[in-house]
Amino acid sequence: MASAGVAGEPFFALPFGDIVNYFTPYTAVLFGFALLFTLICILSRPEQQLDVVFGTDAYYAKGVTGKELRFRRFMSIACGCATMAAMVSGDVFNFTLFVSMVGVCIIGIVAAVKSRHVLDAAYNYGIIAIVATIPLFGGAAITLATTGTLSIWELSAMASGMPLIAKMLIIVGVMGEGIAPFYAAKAELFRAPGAPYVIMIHVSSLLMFLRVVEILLTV
Amino acid sequence: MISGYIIGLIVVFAGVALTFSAFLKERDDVHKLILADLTEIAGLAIIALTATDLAEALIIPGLVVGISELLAVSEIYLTREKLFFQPEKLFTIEVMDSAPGIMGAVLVIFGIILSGFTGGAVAATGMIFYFLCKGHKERFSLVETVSAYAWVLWIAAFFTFMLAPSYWFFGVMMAGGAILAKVVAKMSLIGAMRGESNA
Amino acid sequence: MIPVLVCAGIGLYAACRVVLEPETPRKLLYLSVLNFAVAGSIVLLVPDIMALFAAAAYFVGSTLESNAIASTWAGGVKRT
Amino acid sequence: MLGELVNIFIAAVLCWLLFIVVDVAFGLPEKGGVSGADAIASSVDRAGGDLNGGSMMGNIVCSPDASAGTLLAACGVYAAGVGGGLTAAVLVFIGNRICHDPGYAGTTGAVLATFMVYGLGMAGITAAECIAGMVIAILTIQGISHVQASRLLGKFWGWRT
Amino acid sequence: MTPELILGLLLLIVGIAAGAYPRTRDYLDRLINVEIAATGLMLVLLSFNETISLLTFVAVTALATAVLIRVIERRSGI
Amino acid sequence: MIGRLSRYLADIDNLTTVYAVVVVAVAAFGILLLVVSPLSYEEEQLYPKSIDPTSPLNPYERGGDPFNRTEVLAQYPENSPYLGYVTSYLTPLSAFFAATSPYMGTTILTHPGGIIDEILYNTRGLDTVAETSILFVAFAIASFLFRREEE
Amino acid sequence: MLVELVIAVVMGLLFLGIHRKVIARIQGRPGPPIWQEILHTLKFSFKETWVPRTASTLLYVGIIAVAMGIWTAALYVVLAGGSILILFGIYMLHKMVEHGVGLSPGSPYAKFGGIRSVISASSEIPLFAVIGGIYFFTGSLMISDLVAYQADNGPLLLSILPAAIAMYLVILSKMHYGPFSIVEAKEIVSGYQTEHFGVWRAGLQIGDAIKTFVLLYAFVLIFVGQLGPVLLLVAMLALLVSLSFICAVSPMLSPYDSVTVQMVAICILVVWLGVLVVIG
Amino acid sequence: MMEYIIAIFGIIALIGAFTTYLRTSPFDKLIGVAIMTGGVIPFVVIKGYLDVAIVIALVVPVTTIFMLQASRRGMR
Repeated sequence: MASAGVAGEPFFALPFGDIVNYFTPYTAVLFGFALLFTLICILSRPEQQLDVVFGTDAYYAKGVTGKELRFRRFMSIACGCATMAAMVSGDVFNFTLFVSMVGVCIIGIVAAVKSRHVLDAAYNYGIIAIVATIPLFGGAAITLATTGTLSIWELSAMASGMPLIAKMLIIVGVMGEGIAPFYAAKAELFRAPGAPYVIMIHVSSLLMFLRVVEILLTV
Repeated sequence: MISGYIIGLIVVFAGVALTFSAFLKERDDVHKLILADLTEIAGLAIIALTATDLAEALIIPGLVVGISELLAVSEIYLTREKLFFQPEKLFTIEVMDSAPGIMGAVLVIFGIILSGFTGGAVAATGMIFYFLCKGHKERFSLVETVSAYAWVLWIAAFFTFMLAPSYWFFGVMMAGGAILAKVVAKMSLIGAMRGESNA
Repeated sequence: MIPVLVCAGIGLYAACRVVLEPETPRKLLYLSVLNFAVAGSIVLLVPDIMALFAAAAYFVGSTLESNAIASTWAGGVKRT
Repeated sequence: MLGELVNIFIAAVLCWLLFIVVDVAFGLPEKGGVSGADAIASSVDRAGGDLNGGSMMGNIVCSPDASAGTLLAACGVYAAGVGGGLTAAVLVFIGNRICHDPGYAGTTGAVLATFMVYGLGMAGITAAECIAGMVIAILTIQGISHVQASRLLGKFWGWRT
Repeated sequence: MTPELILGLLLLIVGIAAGAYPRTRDYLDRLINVEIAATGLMLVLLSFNETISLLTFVAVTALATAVLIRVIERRSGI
Repeated sequence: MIGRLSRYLADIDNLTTVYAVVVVAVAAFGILLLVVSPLSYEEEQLYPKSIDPTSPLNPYERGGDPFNRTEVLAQYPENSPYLGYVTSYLTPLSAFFAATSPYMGTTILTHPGGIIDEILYNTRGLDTVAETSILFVAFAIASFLFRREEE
Repeated sequence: MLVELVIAVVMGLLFLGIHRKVIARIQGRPGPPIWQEILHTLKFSFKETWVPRTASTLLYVGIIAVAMGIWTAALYVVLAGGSILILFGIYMLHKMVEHGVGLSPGSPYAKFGGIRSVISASSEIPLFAVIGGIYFFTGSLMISDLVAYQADNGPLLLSILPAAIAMYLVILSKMHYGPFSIVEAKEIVSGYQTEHFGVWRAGLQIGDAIKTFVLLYAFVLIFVGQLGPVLLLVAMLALLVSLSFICAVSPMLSPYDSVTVQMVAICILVVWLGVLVVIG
Repeated sequence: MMEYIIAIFGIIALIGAFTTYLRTSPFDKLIGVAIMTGGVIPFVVIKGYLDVAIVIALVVPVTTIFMLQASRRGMR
């Protein structure tokens, strides 16, 4: 069972075959937060972004409407679902899969924006998201090969646990999908209109990071 | 005594380092995309070295993630650069008239026999080859709808396994068929997206 | 075992000739020898009807490949 | 050991004769079937060979002709007897369709070769040796000297017309 | 260490070197070099008898090629 | 110095470079670690492979009769009450292949049934859900962009 | 339970007032009275309030509840001796409040605040290495365990100084007028809070107050240990005054520089901690 | 005997790989890929996975044709 020192006792487990999702106080808090923001995404209408035309007093409103609105809402809901699943996942590989799914969804949230600047950031972020899957899956695979299991419960009960190199790989992977020194792309992505959806980008990567810290301290 | 696993791992790590070192100097966006494809290969090798059935079950999701991200990012690239024009059909070779039918049929039939994601990928290769050579006007939304329903079917199959395990047989058939349909539909649209306008 | 060795040896020879040949279309001639050699070895290595299919698939596939390369090199069919 | 090598040599000669005869009879040297075959022919021609011989070599590269038929028929007989040989003929036909070729030479060659290999089996030369022989036979045409081979083939074509 | 594994790792590293540092800066050049690495991985998978993954990988490589070719084609404007 | 560093990090075009530096460093460290103190390969794996070259189902022969259980080493067997049923099942078509030729193992076991389907659909079904969802999402992005440019 | 909450709010607002006062005095200004922030909050609560027409309504309003909710939760976590991982989780989630508040009104000024908050987020990630260090030294992350550990082994402040400095930096980056507070910098009007006024602003103030209180309290608990009420208050005040001093004398850094400085500083601390781990 | 055969095909595959790397014309490179495939397929066959060999043999030309589509501009 997960050690109580890091995230509290697990109080509820949801098994899907070999993949057991569990809720500790910590993961439950994160799950709740992801759920809250997903609900906001579903229910809220996007804001109308006002832009000042430089050098004049004029300003205009950029709205998010029609097809684009529906598409981006769908993407942010998918992103929220993936985040929720990653929060409670009790399996290393499953976690990495959901992290990559968050990466794809983040690209999707801003892909519909027509601004070249935002698309440029999305493209660079996308490249990072692709290559970040290598450290992620690599870390999970090395864990499997050297310990013979992927379940976080089993790993935390083990004396040796996850090898150092696997931990490093996973953290580098999550860094790539998420934040850390690669904030430039995120900041540019944030310039896109559509507040509830854009915020989902950061909600998911922050939560992802919080979760991976817990995993790495546990195993 | 150093085992084969360690040797393999060292070689693959060297490969990963080598691929990423190419990123250091690369400024061209398309080159970056191709390099990302290359890194996928190096990454899969790490999983492959584990050599159990489970490792194999992990490679397949890894492959899917790679190809789907590649698809999305390449499309973003095209949108960003506004490269919308259709390539003109200036050029053909004889085999492009004769081969696609038979090769496509063989691959698709084999893919249907295989079923699951593997079969979907094989059949999709056949379909893309066909569309690429013949050029095809396609009902885009119809195919998308089919694949969306296939996705729903697969989710239903998953819950069959989890909630009513005694119907496992039903679940296997549904899952295999649904993923096949889904993957074929999605991937073959690449071929359609490449070809002539489907307006 | 002698026939397989003969086939493999010829394959190696053909591969070397392909590498040494400077002109693209004539590389394809040597390549076809390699195809013959490999297709032969496939069947000789596994005497089964499936091997026949494999050999045929390989042979047809590589012939198609050569055909495509040669035709593209020649500039394809000029359409009006 | 030595006997095996002699058998391979005999098989090579017989296969060589068979596929040359069939190919020439079906007019392969006349012109290239596809643009790629023409390109190869002109390349051989430029190197000092014969254009018709080059066309035939190009056609061998670009689609399964009688030589491929012979090889696959030998493979078929080796794997599954006469039935295998006829299966191979069907496969060669399909291959021809894929490669934009009418496909009469290959199929005819495969059918004839099936019976020849079967007959040679009676005479003590196994199908495996026939496969090796066929590979040697194709080597002599495509793999030693293009110039000489194309001139030789051109001469055969000259006899026919 | 079976011969397939050795050959596979060799091809993998050669292919990665080729893909990472191609001789010309042509897109196609690099893309074809990637194929070498793919063949190497194919052999690695083969040496561990992971044939279903092998099948999937072969097909997916072809799909990825199609996707990338589409980008290259439009990029170079043919 | 700090100003230059922060300007460099702030440029999105340098993102891949920065990431590549990190990964190369980690990989180099990994090689070093592996050479100095090699990891040991754990022999007790889940879902181990057993190769039986003579079986027509090679390399996926895991035993068992159709509609019956076979032994599969899963992580939490108690969560999958029908574990082993999929592994041992062969569709009629696959049974026909298996009886016909010993060289069709992969085809047979990729057809519904077999150990990989057991893992992918049953014990680790959530992986496949995630995987297909990723494909779904990625494709939705691509087709949305594609169709928008058509209009 | 409610009593603690009220105390935390009042104390937090008071702390903010003291913060302003100290800065003003150091800079040779008279400064506002220390209960100014309490009055502010009360005043805002009774002002006329509406939602801007361009705003995304639900997010605009909901984010206030989130701001108050997460810090209330953090308060109870600290009081109950819960995991500091949860505390830091909530600290990170506060970023979301800044983004939400900044992006939801649709105003470009607020948006700049939100974007800066994204930039600054990356500097706090390495902190988790610090948490790892604490975990390595004490074997637990529950605050109650840490308190017990310090009762036995003396304050952690001395044994793992780098971790303490790192947390100090974290608190500093959240104080107003500090060198790292790019999010609330005055050059972008009121930063992310620009478009929230009236009751909404009062809510944000309350959240801020609880945040200040919780962070100071947690610092004392984690690195000094359990103290009596008076001593605790003194320790928190001392901490606050030292923070105000730094805020008063240091210049504001440009956004990207601020992040880089923080990151470099924390990386140095992490290396230091690593050295400690290796020696220990 | 078998080891010689394996060695020969391994060498063929390596020759193909290096040709692919060292040539610069796309046609020559694709011919290199074809040589490499020819060297690799016997390995699959020796292991006894003939169905896999069939698929590889069919998919590789398809990939080549995809690539040729992009190389048509650079005809000589």
